[in-house]
Amino acid sequence: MDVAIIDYYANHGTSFLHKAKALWKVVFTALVIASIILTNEFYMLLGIYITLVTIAVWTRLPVSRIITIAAYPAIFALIFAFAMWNGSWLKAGVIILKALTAALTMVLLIVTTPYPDVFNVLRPFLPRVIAEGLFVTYRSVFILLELTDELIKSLKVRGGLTRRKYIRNIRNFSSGIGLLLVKGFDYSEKFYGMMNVRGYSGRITTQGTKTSINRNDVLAIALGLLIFAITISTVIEKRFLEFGVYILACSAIALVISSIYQQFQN
Amino acid sequence: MEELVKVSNLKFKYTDGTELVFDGQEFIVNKGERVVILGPNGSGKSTLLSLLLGLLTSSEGYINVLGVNPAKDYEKIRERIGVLLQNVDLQIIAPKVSEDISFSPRNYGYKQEDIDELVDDILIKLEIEHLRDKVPHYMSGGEKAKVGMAGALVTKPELLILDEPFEHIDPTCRMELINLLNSVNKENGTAILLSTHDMNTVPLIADTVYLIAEGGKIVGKGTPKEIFSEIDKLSQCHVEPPILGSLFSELKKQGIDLDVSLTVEEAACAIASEIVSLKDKLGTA
Amino acid sequence: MEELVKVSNLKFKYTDGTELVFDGQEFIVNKGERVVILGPNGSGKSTLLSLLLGLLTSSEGYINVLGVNPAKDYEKIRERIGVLLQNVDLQIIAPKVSEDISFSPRNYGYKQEDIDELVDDILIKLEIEHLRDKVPHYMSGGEKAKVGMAGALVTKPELLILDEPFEHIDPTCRMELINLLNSVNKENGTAILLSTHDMNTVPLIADTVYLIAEGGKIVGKGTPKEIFSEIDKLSQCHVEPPILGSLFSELKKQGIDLDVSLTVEEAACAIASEIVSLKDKLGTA
Amino acid sequence: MSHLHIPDGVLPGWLVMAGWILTALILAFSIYRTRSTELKRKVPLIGIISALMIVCMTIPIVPIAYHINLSVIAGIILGPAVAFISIFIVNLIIAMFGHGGITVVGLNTVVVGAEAFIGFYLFQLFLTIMGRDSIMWSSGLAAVIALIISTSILVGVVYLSRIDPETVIGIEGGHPTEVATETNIPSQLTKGINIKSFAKTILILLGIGWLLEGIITAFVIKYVSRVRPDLILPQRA
Ligand SMILES: Nc1ncnc2c1ncn2[C@@H]1O[C@H](COP(=O)(O)OP(=O)(O)OP(=O)(O)O)[C@@H](O)[C@H]1O
Ligand SMILES: Nc1ncnc2c1ncn2[C@@H]1O[C@H](COP(=O)(O)OP(=O)(O)OP(=O)(O)O)[C@@H](O)[C@H]1O
Ligand SMILES: [Mg+2]
Ligand SMILES: [Mg+2]
Repeated sequence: MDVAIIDYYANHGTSFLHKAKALWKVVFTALVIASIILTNEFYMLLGIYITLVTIAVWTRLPVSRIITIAAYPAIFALIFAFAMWNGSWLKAGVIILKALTAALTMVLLIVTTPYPDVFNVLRPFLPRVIAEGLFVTYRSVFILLELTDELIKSLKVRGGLTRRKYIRNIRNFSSGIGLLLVKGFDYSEKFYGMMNVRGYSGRITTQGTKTSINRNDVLAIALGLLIFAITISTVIEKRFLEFGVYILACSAIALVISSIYQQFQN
Repeated sequence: MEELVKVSNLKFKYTDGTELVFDGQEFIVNKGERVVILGPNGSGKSTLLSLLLGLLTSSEGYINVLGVNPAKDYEKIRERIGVLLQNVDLQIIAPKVSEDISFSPRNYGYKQEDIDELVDDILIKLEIEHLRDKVPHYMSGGEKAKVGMAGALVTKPELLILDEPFEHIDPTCRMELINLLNSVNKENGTAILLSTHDMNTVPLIADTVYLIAEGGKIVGKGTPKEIFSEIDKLSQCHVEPPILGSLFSELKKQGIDLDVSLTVEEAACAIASEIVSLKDKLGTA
Repeated sequence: MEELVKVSNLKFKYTDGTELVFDGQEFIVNKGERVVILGPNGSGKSTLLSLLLGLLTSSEGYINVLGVNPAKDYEKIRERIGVLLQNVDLQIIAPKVSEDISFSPRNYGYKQEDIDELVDDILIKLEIEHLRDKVPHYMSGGEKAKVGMAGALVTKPELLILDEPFEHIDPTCRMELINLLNSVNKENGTAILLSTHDMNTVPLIADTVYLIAEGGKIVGKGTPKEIFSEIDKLSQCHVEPPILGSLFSELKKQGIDLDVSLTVEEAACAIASEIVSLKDKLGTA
Repeated sequence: MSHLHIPDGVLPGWLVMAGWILTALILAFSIYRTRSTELKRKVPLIGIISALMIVCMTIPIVPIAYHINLSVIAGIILGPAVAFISIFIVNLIIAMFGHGGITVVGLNTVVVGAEAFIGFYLFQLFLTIMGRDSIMWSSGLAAVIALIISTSILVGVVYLSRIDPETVIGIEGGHPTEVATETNIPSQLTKGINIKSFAKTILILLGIGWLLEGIITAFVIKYVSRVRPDLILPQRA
């Protein structure tokens, strides 16, 4: 989970998904997540996963990086799958794919949408402390990342992190975390004080101006609805699952074409 | 003259026991005045500014900012004050430059059109329109300082409070900021209160200088020239006079008594005219 | 002369694509030499120092520090290098001053008696014995700088690398640090490599100055006097000459051509002797 | 990885919902309780502790999934109520970053929140028993025990997921037979999680994590108590 890289992608991308409004991307995400929860079909999940990878290609961000970022929960899913092991590879595959697909959905949202925009959408549903907490946390993360970077440099040049001296290293590292905590606290306190000095009354970002829905928004919603519709139809009517192979094939073809096109563009 | 800020015999104690007492004389900022606070590390400059901003609450003494006690009623006056803190990073709040600059007016409930206009104005004024859509943590120190400044100036405050605004900033950028502050001061009559360690910029930006000694005591007040000619007081406060000040006092020691000038141009003029007049005399002699 | 540091045509690329190329000429620090790096914000000073400390790995070019490639073998030479990074706050790691100063020798596996002796020595040398049992968190900026310096000097390194050590520090304290560095340099023959924005201190601390332009290019090398007389190169790098440099070039413009001197005493002497000699002539004429 | 992030799609819907409801209730209670003690002043602390937890997750100590969690530190410094808010924030954010499931933020918050809760009270208990000088032992032990208990809760949650045979693990839909014929999964194999092997797996995997987290917690709390004791001890007020 490389927060800095993700944030950089979200803020520097140029794709249609970057340009779509946060609200509609959240709707897209919700639709896809709902689909993932509803279906238990390996081929369906694989189809969704491949579709998401295709969309990742469209974001014009480093796809392998995004997939790696989203692969993290697979490790936990693996543990669960292992615990549930009963000889069925397909079942283990379903568990892992569910985790992978859900994670990729979230990561797609977060690499194309600056985090504060996402939480601005959620804001109306959250109590004020949590909304403020989310925000101060976001800023604190970047303050801390910078401090951490410097701290690790200091530890290295002062011999605090030496190969093969594990106990010493853990000890020094813990001191470092303590230092981060104490320094970070001073910083957040100042930051929060400054918010109030600058007149904070609950509006950190601009309220989404009620502009009309644009092309990018429509595309995002359409994609979400498409995935949801296909999934729900297979859940309601099992016979549609016979088309599973075609769905899979379609998504695979889309992925190949998109990749080639993207390659061509570069 | 209207007093925007007045502090006398103010006391403050940090939780670890460090006590600061701002006494000795009153500390006053008048309407439209440019005031600089000088003092060594740890003398309490930042603490004093935090007290003025209602971020800390004094235990004793008199403090008045724009007619109210900031510890209680800062909210009433905050629209009239612009602030730039020592660590700019901690004051850029919103995730995008334009949103950050509009932070204060938005929270004060200005109308959207007015906000847009104010933001445009200030971006143009500071020549940072190209930064409009940037994300703060991807900007350089100098850029951040300018954005912070824009956020402080956007509501056209009567009083600008700046804590070491020139740190981290390379000399070229520093001159730009100084010129900017001076023009804001002249055009809008904004009073400026800032703290700094950089003696050499003081003559360029100060009408009045306050000298603070360790522990917070206010030991001197005057124009830059007055303050910088009291060498003993300065050294008592561990404050070194600016280089040109030292140069002139060194010259005086060597028997050459020129008018103290604190900017390069003035100083060069003073020295040159002395030499030229001597040469002239030599020529005529 | 023995070369402690040698860098040529070094390239480094940050993950976000920012590329720095330290070419133009070789960058060398000799044994016992005091080298200052000057350059505008973002020119790559800190990056270069990080490369020397093995904190970053260059993609191309030659780099050698004390006979090894720091990216690979920094552990072999770390005992011989003392470091003070830009943000002292995060370099003082332990919760007590004496513990922090003994941090490096402890990690290098020194014996406890030796450590105690080294710590005592350095505390005395820097005149900060009174800080021994303090908690660094509550110390003033100047005190922290000194403690950081003590931590860097405690193992008596051959090479001292300092990234903007004078930021945040008041002028008196700055002078103390400069004197300290100079005395360490003289007594132990420690080479000093530092970066700074503060032009006015450069003449006091530098044997050699390297000038870095945006992007990392090394555009100048010379003694302070040499570097500061190349006004056009300086302005190309957004580096302002120190005040006395500007004064002399201003005087030159007005037809008075004196030898450039960059310390107050020398400058005063130069000007005074000019005036006095004129007066003498006038007297004899 | 001293604690397990439940991923999406593993647990049945009713359990996931229960997690959300429980979290919502505890959050409401926490906010209600802390309102009196100046919640506003706590926001910077919440921010920094949450951020620290997130940042520590980005520093892998041992490659791959091993990272520390700091939930007990959060509990000790923030107190259980505020720590719960902070942990909710962390889980929400890391879920957005694809790090744990988004649907199971509720359950994950309950599990990690329990660590903070138990850690806080055990720490206070040990401190009173062993005295103020035992701050390292108290915090370290509190951390280890809290982690063991929270992991047991997790195992319990997973065990619960087997209770309703209709929704076995949510792996197959409502029509097991049809699914089975479609995808050729022999239906007798879909019995859900083997709780014993699950418990064994995570106990082995997490044991080292607990120890590491215990040691780090001890050192960090010791450090903070020496530099900013006010952040730790007057908390009970
Ligand atoms: N949060 C704090 N807790 C305890 N003591 C503090 C705190 N902040 C500052 N101090 C102490 O109060 C004194 C005044 O600090 P202050 O930051 O106001 O000085 P300053 O004049 O701004 O110094 P500088 O020039 O370094 O910015 C110093 O002795 C400092 O150590
Ligand atoms: N971690 C990083 N990731 C990406 N770019 C970076 C990073 N650190 C520095 N840079 C960029 O590299 C360039 C050189 O930075 P560096 O910090 O070395 O400059 P500097 O000369 O030390 O500047 P300053 O005088 O402000 O300290 C800058 O353009 C900066 O934005
Ligand atoms: Mg200050
Ligand atoms: Mg630097």
